[in-house]
Amino acid sequence: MFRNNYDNDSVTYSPTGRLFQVEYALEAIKQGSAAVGLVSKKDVVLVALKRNAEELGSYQKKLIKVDDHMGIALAGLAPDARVLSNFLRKQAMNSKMIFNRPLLTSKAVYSIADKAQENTQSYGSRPYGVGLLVAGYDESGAHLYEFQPSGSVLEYFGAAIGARSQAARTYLERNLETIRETESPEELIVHGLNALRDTLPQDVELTYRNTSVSIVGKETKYTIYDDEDVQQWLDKLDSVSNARNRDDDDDDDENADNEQQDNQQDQQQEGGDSNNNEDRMETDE
Amino acid sequence: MQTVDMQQLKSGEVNLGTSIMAVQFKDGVVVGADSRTTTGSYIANRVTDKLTHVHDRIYCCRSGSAADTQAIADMVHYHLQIHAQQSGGRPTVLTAANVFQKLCYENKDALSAGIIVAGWDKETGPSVYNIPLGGGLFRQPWAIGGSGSTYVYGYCDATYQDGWGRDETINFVKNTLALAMSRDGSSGGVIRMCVITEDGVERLFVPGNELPKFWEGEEVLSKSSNRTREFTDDMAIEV
Amino acid sequence: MFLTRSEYDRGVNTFSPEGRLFQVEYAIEAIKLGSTTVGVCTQEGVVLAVEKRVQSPLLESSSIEKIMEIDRHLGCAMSGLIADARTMIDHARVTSQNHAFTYDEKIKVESATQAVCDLALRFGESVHDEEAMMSRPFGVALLIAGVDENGPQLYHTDPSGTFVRYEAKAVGSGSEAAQSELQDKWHKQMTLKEAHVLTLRVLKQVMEEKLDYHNVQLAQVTSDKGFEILDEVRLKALIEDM
Amino acid sequence: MDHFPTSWGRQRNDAYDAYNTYPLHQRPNPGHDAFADSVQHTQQPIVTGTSVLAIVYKDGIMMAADTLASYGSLARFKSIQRLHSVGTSTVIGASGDMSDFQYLQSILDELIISEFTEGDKHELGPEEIHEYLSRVMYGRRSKMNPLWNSLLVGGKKDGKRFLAYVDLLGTTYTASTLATGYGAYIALPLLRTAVEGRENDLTEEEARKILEESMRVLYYRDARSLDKYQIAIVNDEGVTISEPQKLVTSWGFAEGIRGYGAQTQ
Amino acid sequence: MPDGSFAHPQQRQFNPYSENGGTILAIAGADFSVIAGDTRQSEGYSIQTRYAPKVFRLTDRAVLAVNGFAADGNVFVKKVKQRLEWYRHAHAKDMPLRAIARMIQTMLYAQRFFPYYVYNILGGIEEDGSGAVYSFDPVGSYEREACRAAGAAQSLVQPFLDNQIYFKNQQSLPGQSRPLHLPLPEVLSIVIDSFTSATERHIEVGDGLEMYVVLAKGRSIQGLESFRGVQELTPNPDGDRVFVIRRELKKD
Amino acid sequence: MTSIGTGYDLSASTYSPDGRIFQVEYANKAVENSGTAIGLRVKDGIVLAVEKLIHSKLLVPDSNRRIQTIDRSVGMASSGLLADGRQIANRARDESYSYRDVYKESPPLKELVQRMGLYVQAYTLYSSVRPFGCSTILGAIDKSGPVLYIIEPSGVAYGYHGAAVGKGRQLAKTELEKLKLSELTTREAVFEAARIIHLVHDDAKEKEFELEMSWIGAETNGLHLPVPKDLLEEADKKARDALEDYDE
Repeated sequence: MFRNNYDNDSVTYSPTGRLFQVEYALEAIKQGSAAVGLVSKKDVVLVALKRNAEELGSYQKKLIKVDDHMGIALAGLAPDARVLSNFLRKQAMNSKMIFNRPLLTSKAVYSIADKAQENTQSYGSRPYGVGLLVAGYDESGAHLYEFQPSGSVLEYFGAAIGARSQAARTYLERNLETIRETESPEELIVHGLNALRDTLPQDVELTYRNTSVSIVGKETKYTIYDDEDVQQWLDKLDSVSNARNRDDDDDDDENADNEQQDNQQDQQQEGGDSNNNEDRMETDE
Repeated sequence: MQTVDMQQLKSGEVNLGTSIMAVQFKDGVVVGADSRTTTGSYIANRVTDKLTHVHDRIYCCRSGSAADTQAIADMVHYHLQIHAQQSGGRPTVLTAANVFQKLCYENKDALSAGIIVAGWDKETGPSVYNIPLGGGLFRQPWAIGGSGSTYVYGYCDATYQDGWGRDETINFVKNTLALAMSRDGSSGGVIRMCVITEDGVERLFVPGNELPKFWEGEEVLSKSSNRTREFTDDMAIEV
Repeated sequence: MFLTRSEYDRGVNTFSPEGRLFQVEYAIEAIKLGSTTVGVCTQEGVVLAVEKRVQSPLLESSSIEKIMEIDRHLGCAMSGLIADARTMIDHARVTSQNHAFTYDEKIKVESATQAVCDLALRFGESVHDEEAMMSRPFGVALLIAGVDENGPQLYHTDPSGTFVRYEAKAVGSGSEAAQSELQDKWHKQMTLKEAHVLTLRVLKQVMEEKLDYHNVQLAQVTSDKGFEILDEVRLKALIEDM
Repeated sequence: MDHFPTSWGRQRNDAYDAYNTYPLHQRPNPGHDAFADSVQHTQQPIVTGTSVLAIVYKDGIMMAADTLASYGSLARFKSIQRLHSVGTSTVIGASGDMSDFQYLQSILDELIISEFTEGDKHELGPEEIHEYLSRVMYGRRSKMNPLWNSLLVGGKKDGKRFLAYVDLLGTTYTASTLATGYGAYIALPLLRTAVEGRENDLTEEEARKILEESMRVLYYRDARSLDKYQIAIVNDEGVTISEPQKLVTSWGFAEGIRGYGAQTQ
Repeated sequence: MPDGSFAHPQQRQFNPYSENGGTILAIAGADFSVIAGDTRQSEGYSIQTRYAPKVFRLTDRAVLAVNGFAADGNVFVKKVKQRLEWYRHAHAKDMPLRAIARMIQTMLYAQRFFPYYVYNILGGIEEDGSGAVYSFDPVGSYEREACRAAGAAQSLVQPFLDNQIYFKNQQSLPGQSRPLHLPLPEVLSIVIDSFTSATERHIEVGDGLEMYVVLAKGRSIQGLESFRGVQELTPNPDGDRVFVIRRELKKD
Repeated sequence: MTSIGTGYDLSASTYSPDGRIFQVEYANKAVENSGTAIGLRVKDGIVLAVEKLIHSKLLVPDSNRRIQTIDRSVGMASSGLLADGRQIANRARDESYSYRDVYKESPPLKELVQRMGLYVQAYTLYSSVRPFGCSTILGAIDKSGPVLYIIEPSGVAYGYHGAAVGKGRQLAKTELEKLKLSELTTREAVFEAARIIHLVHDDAKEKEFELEMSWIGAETNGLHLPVPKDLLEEADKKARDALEDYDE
């Protein structure tokens, strides 16, 4: 790749007004395995694909609880997600200590957005290398936000981050109306898993070991399902492997085959594969 | 290290045992004060000027520790100068009062200061603010302060009326201060007043020998020496 | 100014166009230069084994400490820049003792591991408004073995601050061959004794020198005896059994 | 807990050990309660307001306070407001030091502004304001620099009525009738008799009457009170603080009273 | 001051403590624990409120009763709860009872020179399934016991418990052994008797009684069925369970 | 782009030989490429409007607001790096607070803008930071009436009757100039603002967009509030219709 002078740090603009270090940080998210989030009127679901680097190793955590009413899914540098989730936990506890109220989801995400922005404007620090989906249920209802290292935070009805997440977004867009009207939390989870399934490389299936499911809603405290507990949800799917038509796949999949060999060096990205996606650092919307 | 006995120092402190006052009227405010400064019962200065300029149309009257109140007034003056430069206009009396209040409140443990701020500004016209010990802020049509003030609350309540013009107001201030000075040992000397209006600040002066005269008491007993004492010492006191 | 900025002089906090952190990648490389270290987890306990490279006959081999105790129920083996591990193990020890002091219980293996990993990223991210502690990432990988209420566990940490739980793991220069050997031989019902033998076999396979009790060290963590480094006698016996 | 049985069964603040059985040298100092000690000197209230009363009624809560700020026994400022609205669903009433109350008003106003500028449409309700005030008051007492006030916090948000107390020590409690200062001794029994058990039935008019009557009794019996007062109401429509009103008082019965004993003329 | 002399502003000492009355107690059974407190909050002769809870559920197996200076008590409980939450985040499990006890000690002792003026009694189920009670003094000295009373009426209740739980001053009949732990219904009636009599004899006790019952995992609710108004606080009947029983006390 | 490769364009603390600071110019580029924001100062109020580009239909409509509130009666719209815009808004709130802390009243907008100008300018001085990648419109009603300012990445801040930043600013300015701003009411200005945003939006090149507006005036009690939904929809519809007529 062309080496340019403008990508060494986060305090230098390129002649077209871009910040390469921030854009590279966005790339780190795509190194991570996929996570999908979606919202109905009263529930938010986060599902994610876990990776393990080697056969004898455990799968990397993708979902983190922040409070009884809030949780996050991550893609990218897991240690950065830990820093951010700990920060969110503190914010949530502070809110309870000072006002005795659960932290609003919007306040939560903007607090990390502001933190992230500072890392994009000073020399010596780097942008966070992780993207988050933040799910929360508060007094204004169910919310799902996507957080990016650029400090951008956007609220979605459905969102997906990580490797081949475009496929999940396509699923969500196609089923947006049904998802919005979904009454039962179970159905919402199934939609989430369907979307997640679309991100799978050809030779991988959703299993209870590599899939994490979580939900938070009006009647549900934030709950994570891992390992054996996931099977009940997988049982509700018509298929656990990626059945979508390869032809209308708008992602480039050639990298998927490299996954195994990439994994060794990708451990810092909680497992990895890379693809080049459409996003650039958002200057807008 | 040498230790400093604060109480010792405090007792030598110069105090404005004082009578101060400010009254608003239609076109402006009148501020007034006596001129006595004491150290204990010694009159350190009998012609003090206790009316302190803080901005073009804003004055304050100070009571309490002379050093504390001067320091505060200087700091407020500084703030208001900067404020005026930055905003390109005169600060309001409220702004001045707020700065005084902030300083008095945040340092209440260390200060003894009772301050009246008064003046004229474009937004509200004339106004008077009282910042007593403790650092609260209260807006009043008239305000009195200092040790002499306690003797004249009744007089002010009985006399003050809304809608006065300049001269009636000046008279009210003059009379009130004269009465306070006559009963309070810590107040005395001359009366200094300022009339602050949109047009400017006018200084007024009443020399100590030309103060308004009121009932000055007469020794009744010496005139009719045969009267018996009517009261016993241990009567119930109704305060 | 711009002259000093070449691609060979990137800051520790610089992303590559693919979204990787150069310095962390390089630190992970550093570990591949280290001596081989192996850990195996069984239902009876965890075994750690290291190769000691005795570079000179003048060197006192017993002074090479590559397996250390963190707490009574926690041990740790390392590979890479050994000196870097000191800070991390010190932190783990203090964390473990603090936990015991505050909660009157043993710290969980995962919690201790997490504590070490929290330290790892402190070269870049300043946590809780603290200044970053280090100018570069640690160049060491740890295998942390311990027993708690969840049974015997083995964790691997790397310079990025990521940790993974393993049934059996090899790190260091011989790790690739060693790991595939472990993958072949490890099974769920393995006894502690079998694990001893397996680790030694794996080491033997990847070591250049002939394996003897001078140039390997073996430790185990079990629920009844906690952490212990096997003494010369037991080690000799094991090597003979092998 | 107290592990020394010999001190059981005695009155508080009187941990005098006649038997000298305590093994620890720092244990009781005769007539001296370690917790009653204060660590350092601090300021005292100067310009003060007296009682605040509040009750819960059918549609919300109602609060009353007179408009006097005293300076010792001097009735110094006769028309100050001691009831303050915070946001659109909360009102607080303060007794104690008025400069500290003004400070509290300013930090609460800042809080409301910062909530407003967040633009997330969330508004702090009375419970949250009370919790926040409790943290502030307790925090300051723990610095041995208290805000010298007793405060009542009342409001109604999302159909829920709320009424609570917090003071300079950070002590908090909630009840359907509350009173600070002198009111806790004189007015509270009256309020409890009138309100307890009828919280969901009392109309606004009845509630107003109850408070007015209590304010009148307080005016008769509290030497730091004034016959001019304000009433704050929080109901579904939000906060209303009335203009100052005069108490109607009766003294006519006194005309015929003579002397203190046998005197008849 | 009203005379306007500023020379010697009087200095008043500020006492950062108060005492808000009330009483708490806890009794450990073999596989359960009962933690109770009245709900009156007072200062001097004034009843501030008739309902201010003094007993708090911390986890599915731990309940804390706090008595003394109410402001300190509330803040302390809040801080304990936040520590428990953080522990749950950090260690992915609820803090065991014994660990909570030690943590409370360290939290109290950390304020050794500006103590929380609170008497804590912690009750619940240990990791081994046994009922336990821990009692604390304001600066953190703590001890595991079979029963403990604290607060305003401690001097009235503790001797009664000594007699009823520890069988102090009771002559046992020959050949009759004393039970180490009493059954649940008996414990509950001792608790109720303790509070009704303390209400009679102590002005700061009364208004309402809250009794929390913690049952070890797998224990039947035997002993609770006969009580009216038992409310379960735990969502899951398979683990340890917490119940609360509320009773009125005299309000005079 | 003569700047590229000279090495003089890598740091905000470096002048080029012809006296330019390229990093500041590059920061302006970040602004020039993003959604338009405009502000109207009319006889009795302020209206702010932004063209919020919608890159996905999964985004929650009416959420993700780009107009922010700084003080009770101060609003802010920015164009450029959104996260930078939030940073500036946070700082502006802090500045407002610190002014209120001393003077117990909110700062006049002029004063606030001066302080913000200093802040933004400070980021053009050092190599350890970068200039802000956003231009900010600040609007308020203060003692002097309605006021409107733009703060640029360089820290320069001027007052305006009508302000426009972002991609469509040239066209928007032309349209603003045609209006008799000092004679419009705030309500009328809402419709004009909607029309201009619709006009400058380039349907051919751009993704969908959402119109977001806020106002300050008598109808809001002097508070900075979002334009009420019904009025917003009315203005939006009217602007669409007008545009269609225009096209025909």
